[in-house]
Amino acid sequence: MAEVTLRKIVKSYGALEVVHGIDLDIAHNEFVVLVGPSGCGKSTTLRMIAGLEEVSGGEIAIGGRVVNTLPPRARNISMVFQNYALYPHMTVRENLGFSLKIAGRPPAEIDKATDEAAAILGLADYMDRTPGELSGGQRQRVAMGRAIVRHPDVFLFDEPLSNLDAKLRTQMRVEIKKLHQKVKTTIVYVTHDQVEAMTLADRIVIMKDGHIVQTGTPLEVFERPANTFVATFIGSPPMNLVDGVVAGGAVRFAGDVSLPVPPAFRGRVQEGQRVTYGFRADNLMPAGHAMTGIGETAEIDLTIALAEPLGAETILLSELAGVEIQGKMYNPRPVAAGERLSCLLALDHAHLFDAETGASLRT
Amino acid sequence: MAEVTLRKIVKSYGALEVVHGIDLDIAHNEFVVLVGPSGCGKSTTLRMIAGLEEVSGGEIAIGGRVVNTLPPRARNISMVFQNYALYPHMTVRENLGFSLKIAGRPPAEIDKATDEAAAILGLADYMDRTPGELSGGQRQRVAMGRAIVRHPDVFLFDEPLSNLDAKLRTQMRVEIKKLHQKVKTTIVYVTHDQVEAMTLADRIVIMKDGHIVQTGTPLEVFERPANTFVATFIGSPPMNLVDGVVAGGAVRFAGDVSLPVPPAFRGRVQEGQRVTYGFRADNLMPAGHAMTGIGETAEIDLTIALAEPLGAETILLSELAGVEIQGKMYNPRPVAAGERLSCLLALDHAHLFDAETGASLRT
Amino acid sequence: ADGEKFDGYTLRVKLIGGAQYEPLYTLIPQWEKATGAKVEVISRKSHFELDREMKQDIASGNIDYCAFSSHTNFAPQYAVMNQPLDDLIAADTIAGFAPLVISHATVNGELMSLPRHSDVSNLFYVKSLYEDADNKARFKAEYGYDLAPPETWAQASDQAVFFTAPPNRYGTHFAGKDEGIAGRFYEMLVAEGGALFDDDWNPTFNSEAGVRALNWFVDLYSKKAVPAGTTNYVWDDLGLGFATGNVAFDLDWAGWAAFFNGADSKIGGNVGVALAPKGSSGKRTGWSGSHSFSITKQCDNKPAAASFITFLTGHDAQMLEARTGLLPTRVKVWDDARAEFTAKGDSFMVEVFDVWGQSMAEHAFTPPLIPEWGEIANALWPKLQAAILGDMSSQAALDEAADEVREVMEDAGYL
Amino acid sequence: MSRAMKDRLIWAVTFLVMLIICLPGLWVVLSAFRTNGEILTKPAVWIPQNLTLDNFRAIFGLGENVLAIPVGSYFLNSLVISVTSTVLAVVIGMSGGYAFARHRFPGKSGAFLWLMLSRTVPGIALSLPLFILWSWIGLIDTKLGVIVVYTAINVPFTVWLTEGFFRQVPRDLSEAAQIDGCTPWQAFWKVEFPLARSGIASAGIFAFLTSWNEYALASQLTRSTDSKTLPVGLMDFTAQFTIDWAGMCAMAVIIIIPALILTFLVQKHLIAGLTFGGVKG
Amino acid sequence: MTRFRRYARDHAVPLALLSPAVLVILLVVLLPLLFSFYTSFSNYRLIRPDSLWDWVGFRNYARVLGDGDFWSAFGRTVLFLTVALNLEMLLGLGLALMVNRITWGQRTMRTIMMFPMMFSPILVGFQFKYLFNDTIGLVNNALQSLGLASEPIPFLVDRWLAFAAISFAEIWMSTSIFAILILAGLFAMPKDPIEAARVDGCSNWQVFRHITLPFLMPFIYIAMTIRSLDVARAYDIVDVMTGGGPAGRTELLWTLIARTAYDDARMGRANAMAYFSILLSIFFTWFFFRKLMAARRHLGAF
Ligand SMILES: Nc1ncnc2c1ncn2[C@@H]1O[C@H](COP(=O)(O)OP(=O)(O)OP(=O)(O)O)[C@@H](O)[C@H]1O
Ligand SMILES: Nc1ncnc2c1ncn2[C@@H]1O[C@H](COP(=O)(O)OP(=O)(O)OP(=O)(O)O)[C@@H](O)[C@H]1O
Ligand SMILES: [Mg+2]
Ligand SMILES: [Mg+2]
Repeated sequence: MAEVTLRKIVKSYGALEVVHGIDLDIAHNEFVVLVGPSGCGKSTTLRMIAGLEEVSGGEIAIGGRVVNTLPPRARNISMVFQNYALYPHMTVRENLGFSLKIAGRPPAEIDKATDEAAAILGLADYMDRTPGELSGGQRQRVAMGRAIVRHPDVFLFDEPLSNLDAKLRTQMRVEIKKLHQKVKTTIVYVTHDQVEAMTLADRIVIMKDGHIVQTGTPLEVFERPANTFVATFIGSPPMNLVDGVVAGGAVRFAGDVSLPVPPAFRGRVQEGQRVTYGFRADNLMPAGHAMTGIGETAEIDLTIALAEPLGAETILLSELAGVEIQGKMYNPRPVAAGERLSCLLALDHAHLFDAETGASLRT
Repeated sequence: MAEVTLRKIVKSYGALEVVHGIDLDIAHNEFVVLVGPSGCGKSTTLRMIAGLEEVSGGEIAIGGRVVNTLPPRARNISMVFQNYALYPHMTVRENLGFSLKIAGRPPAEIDKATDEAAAILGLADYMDRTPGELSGGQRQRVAMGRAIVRHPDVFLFDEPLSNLDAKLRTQMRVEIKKLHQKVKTTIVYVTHDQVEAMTLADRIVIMKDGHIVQTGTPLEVFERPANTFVATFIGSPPMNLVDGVVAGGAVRFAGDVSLPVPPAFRGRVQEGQRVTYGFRADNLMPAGHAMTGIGETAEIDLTIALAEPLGAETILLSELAGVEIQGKMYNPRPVAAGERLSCLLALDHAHLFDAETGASLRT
Repeated sequence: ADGEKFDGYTLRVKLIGGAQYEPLYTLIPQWEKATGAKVEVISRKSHFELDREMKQDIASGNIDYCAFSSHTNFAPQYAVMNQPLDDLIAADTIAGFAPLVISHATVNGELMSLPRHSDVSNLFYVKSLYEDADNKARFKAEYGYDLAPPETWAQASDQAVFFTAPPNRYGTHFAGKDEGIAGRFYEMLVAEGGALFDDDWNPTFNSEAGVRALNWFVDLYSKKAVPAGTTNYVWDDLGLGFATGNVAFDLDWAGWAAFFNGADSKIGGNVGVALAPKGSSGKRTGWSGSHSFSITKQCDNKPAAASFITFLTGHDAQMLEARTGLLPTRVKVWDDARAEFTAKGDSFMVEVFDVWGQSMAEHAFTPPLIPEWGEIANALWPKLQAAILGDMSSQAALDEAADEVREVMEDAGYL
Repeated sequence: MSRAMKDRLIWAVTFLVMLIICLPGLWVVLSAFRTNGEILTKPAVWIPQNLTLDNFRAIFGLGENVLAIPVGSYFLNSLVISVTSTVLAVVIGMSGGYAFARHRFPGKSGAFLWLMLSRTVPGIALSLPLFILWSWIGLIDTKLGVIVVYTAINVPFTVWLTEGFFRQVPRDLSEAAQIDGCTPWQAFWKVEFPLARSGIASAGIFAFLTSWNEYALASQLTRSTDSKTLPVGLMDFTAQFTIDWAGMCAMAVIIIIPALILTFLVQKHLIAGLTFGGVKG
Repeated sequence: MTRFRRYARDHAVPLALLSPAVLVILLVVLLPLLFSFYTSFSNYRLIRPDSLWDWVGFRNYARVLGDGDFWSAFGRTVLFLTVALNLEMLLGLGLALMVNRITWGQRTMRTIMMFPMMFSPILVGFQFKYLFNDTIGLVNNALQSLGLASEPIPFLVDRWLAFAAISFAEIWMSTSIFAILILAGLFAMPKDPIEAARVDGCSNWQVFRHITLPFLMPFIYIAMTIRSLDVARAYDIVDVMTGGGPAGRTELLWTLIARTAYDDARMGRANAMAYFSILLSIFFTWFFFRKLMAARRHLGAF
């Protein structure tokens, strides 16, 4: 049993506080993904759980035992470091097998485990090279491999796939998922990749400036962002946000445009309230390129400023009430800049936030 | 004028050849994106262009001048290193301004340029820290900043955004695009991010095992992959590939399933030819969740093995003729594993490849 | 002492080491056989090294040995540990030694050591230079007297200047640092009629005689009749330099004689010897001392130690050393060695023994036998050098040295 | 100029410089095979007329009428003393250097400075008190006594030197090792030690050569063949009135060769780029 | 006391790691130092053990303070340290950089480079004493054979030549120490920043100036500190070559102290001098230590 509990964890570097008392309960065998802008304290949090960084305040418990003063080795964790931290003087094979060797496992077992990990990671051809002779992605895979050869109580992954190509990353994602199901460990995973976060997480924790902003299942945070920060942070391209004022069941924007209050928010807003209207690019599509069965829609005419074709879909950049917004054209056709398109907004997926605080008006 | 020309460039480490004679002409002011699986030789190629790695064979010319033996400083390039390579003994400000200082620019100009870059990269708060006191993403931004403060002939970017969050990455992408338009330089850019590759590139170069496999505009390589490797490498999730035999205008797969020969390939295949049928997840969707206007379709009944919700869409995993395939459900609803769905395949976007060589049968 | 037995006793000794000294020790097994004792040499070093070691031993009270090599000039320093020998050594044994040498080994009326061999300096010269007719004629023309090995230091000075032809030849050279120059100055001082101290231990060497003595060196140096580096030379440099034939005459000890006249020397067969010249007072220079053996006060078997040092300074032992050119301290050995050289037809060595024998018997004198001799020498020589190099006048140099020496004597309680 | 050409040129220049540096030393080595009369003479004999092994014979007592210098025991003493004190100094130094490089504790820079200052004491101020102290506890004229002293004089700088090198090893590597289950000791031994080995090797070389060549203290603390070291033995050639320079040179060769061999062996651990590829950023 | 105990508990590991170093230094340096400190206030003379109790207060210090010879030796020692250390550092740096460039046969070249380190200081003393001898010395012989000099040059006598000669001997012996320490520092250097600098437009010199040198500075300062203390070894060289002479022209503190202590056997006074020389060393050490700390701070977390 390895639940991980953080209680009012604070971390300061000298006078500079970078993590401001975060609370987090991670259940045994849960897969938690930590996301947040660069520099928000994700790595620091992982490193505190691992015991590499002294906790400036608060309490960390693993499996019910407070570990604040325990050395890393007593915590039985595996970690993939953001900067790899490979042993430069050892071959890939030795890097992979190091923890098992330290644990005193028999050579045959070590060989088996490293070969297995190498096969999963596509490293079999490089087993006798040292890290200096590997490409960036190969190094990252070694770092990954080093973590997965063991059977720890907790896995800590710090952006373990950032330097891999999409295909390999997909494969690795599947492998991690499998690993999680097989060995039933608790995993804390930092990533900037939305797909990774969405597909892997049991629960996503969104951090900002050393605070936790929202915790929830992937769908929760995607569909019910707690505030505009989460709304723009989760999902790509970020949610379009336009400020307006509630006026007669609709939200009126500058330039005399208005959109209906989304169904989920009806009755939760008052006339004259200043709100931020949010909707995702996925839910704004040119009529005729829209999906079927998207429920209640509103129609807006937009002038396309720029079309970015991505292959299966094209991102359309336009402008609403002076704010740049993005829409998506599925099954795309070429669009010229300046073209005027009539678009549909799927209102079921639109949001309202308090214009001041940015908090969602859903609850 | 800074066109970059590679002529039969070979790179060996001792007996091991890792780049096998690649030819590439990059026009002045062109934005070329290099993609390929981890370890295929992208960084090595960049490093040879930069002059950091000796060329084992062939010729590199920049602006028409052969530079094989020129030191890096004589090549007037900027580079973002995959591993950052920051100056650990300098503050962020000094790191950013170093190249200008070396070039003997006046302090006022240096300050202006570094402040500008810092603002773009969101580093203004960290100017007086040393790299050791930065988070991973902050370091990467410093590496990026160091490259963009200069006005070199050629920019070389080696996965410059891999450690940034999606939002920042989008911003940075826009900044890079702007930079490219503003200073009119030649850019060679390595990335694993499909969106980056698609949105930034004038031309994508796909490498594999030290060879160039295909070169073309983003749409070209997405819509007309030269072979199965490119087909699976570009686009996420990778293109589904199923082997079959041409039989009477259709391709027959194991298990007695068949699909029509896609329109673009009719007349290009012979009865009994062994082919690989390819189509993307984007183009296989449950009827009722399909987009409008997708042209000729074929219908297949699939048993869903797993549904991966991503927010605005859900990836469906299924199986065709013993091969795992993926489809996409737009505007998703919950799907249970084992559910049987009738799906539509957009035939305009399906491909046929030679089953032996993997080469596209389009030409 | 003959016939005594010390079966099973191990005698611990400290001996001077070095190529000239070690052949003697090949005799030790004979003594061991004769007495049944064992000898354990716990230290074997050059004398300066040994001297430091002794001082440390005294300082730490760590004296766990019985006999040690000493030197008559150094011996007063070891008073704390040095066993007077008068009761340990038979009078007839002592009588076998040259009286002057024994008197040098006597401090405050007590015999502190048995001398092993002595040293005193006389003149070696390159014969061919003195016999060359052309040289003779030119010298006579210039100086008005015949060219012959110098009788006085004034003549020596003339000849040194005369023979100088740098860079290939210099008139002479001298040991220019450490005790070397201090001792040379001291013997010149005596030869000029001066003295280091008056009867109350006040330094008096900054007298006129002292200035004259010092000026002899200063003149030679300023006339470049000696190599410029002579101020750094010590004994080995002198020997090597003379053997290369670069120097016309050399005041040196007898230990070099065989080497100078031998095959390794450029002037082999061409070396003449003469008594050290006289100073203006008519006295010859004769700074002397003897290597010797002593017994410690802490010794647990003084008879054995006495037997041992008697053996090492016995007739046979001294004959062995004399054959290599070292000057014996026993009267009889002088004659026997001389006879042996004569028999072998080595007339050069015979001449050496005659000359050095005479100077040991008639002209040798020691520096003051007080423990402070080392300090006095150290106070002196940098100042002597300063005068020689022209950094200050002879008088000023001697005055400064006298002040320092006075301080030394005050601290030591003489004044 | 092609790169290969340039490399070769640099090589040649370096070699030339090295040769010039070595000249005075080579003169000593050459002198070991010549006679005193031929080395120090005027006019100089530039081309050696007859090379001879007599000097070596004399050292080993094969000549006539010379007592052998106990080179064998000097050599053994030197070896035992130098190797032991080097190992001790390096181990103690590493432990201290590691503490300074990796641990934070109040008074650290004070301790660091204090350690350095201990080296400021000139040998002279030490040698006599040390001698007295040593003779009280019976360490005079023992190898152990010399070993302890050499260890102490080498420790301060092995501390500073290894400290400098441990700093160059990215902290993340030992962290990774601890995550991998290492005790701090294992992390040190398996990861940081191998990566700092250039520095440790150079500290070792330096400590070894210092001990191997030390004369001033050894000449006081050693007395007999039980403990006398080679440099002290070198003084056996200086007698009261003569110096056998050729013999000394021969002895010098005997001293130099083992040192050269040992250094050559140890310095293979001076390796460039040990930490390359370990961490990114 | 409890504060001390808490300190010890909180920092048990570093304290334990440091303790062997502290212990051995305590035994070999501190204890003797206390003794010699005491004797500097006595008229202690080696050959009169009872003079240890002959307390003379500050007489030794007063005399040393008023001793012109001492102060000129003091000044010369400072000059010697400055000249020798700086030259050794520069030459050592040059050698290290040169050897670092070499790829083929580097190990052999390194061994050759360390050749002078194999020479015991007394041997070096004799070696240069003979090389620089004015009549039969090799250097003079060579100069005369080549016709570059007609008169023998008194290398060990002339005021400045003698100083140059002892400096030369010291530099010859010790440059390779710097070289090897700096070389090891070069080896420990990360190569990424160098590549970045080259791309940033640095010439080889600029790479050296802005990247390599800042990295090496801590190592250089460590080497300087070590050496500034260690040049006391030059005692052996100087003692053999000139014995501090002639006329005190090459007198350094160490030769003066040693002669006072052993030849004069005036330990008390020698120790008083020694404490002045300790002050000098402390100054040098502190100076380099400050530099080292500054360089470290500059390297930041590295
Ligand atoms: N010093 C070296 N010795 C031997 N092989 C090397 C060395 N450096 C790189 N390689 C190999 O060369 C190949 C190309 O490396 P390169 O760094 O160019 O890959 P890459 O395309 O940049 O990969 P990634 O996306 O993982 O960064 C890799 O297979 C790598 O293992
Ligand atoms: N040694 C240090 N001294 C001062 N500040 C530091 C230090 N290390 C990290 N920081 C700061 O702490 C904050 C959190 O860093 P952390 O590495 O946890 O960020 P992160 O969330 O992992 O970011 P990224 O996604 O960029 O890796 C950052 O703003 C960083 O600048
Ligand atoms: Mg991080
Ligand atoms: Mg790469």
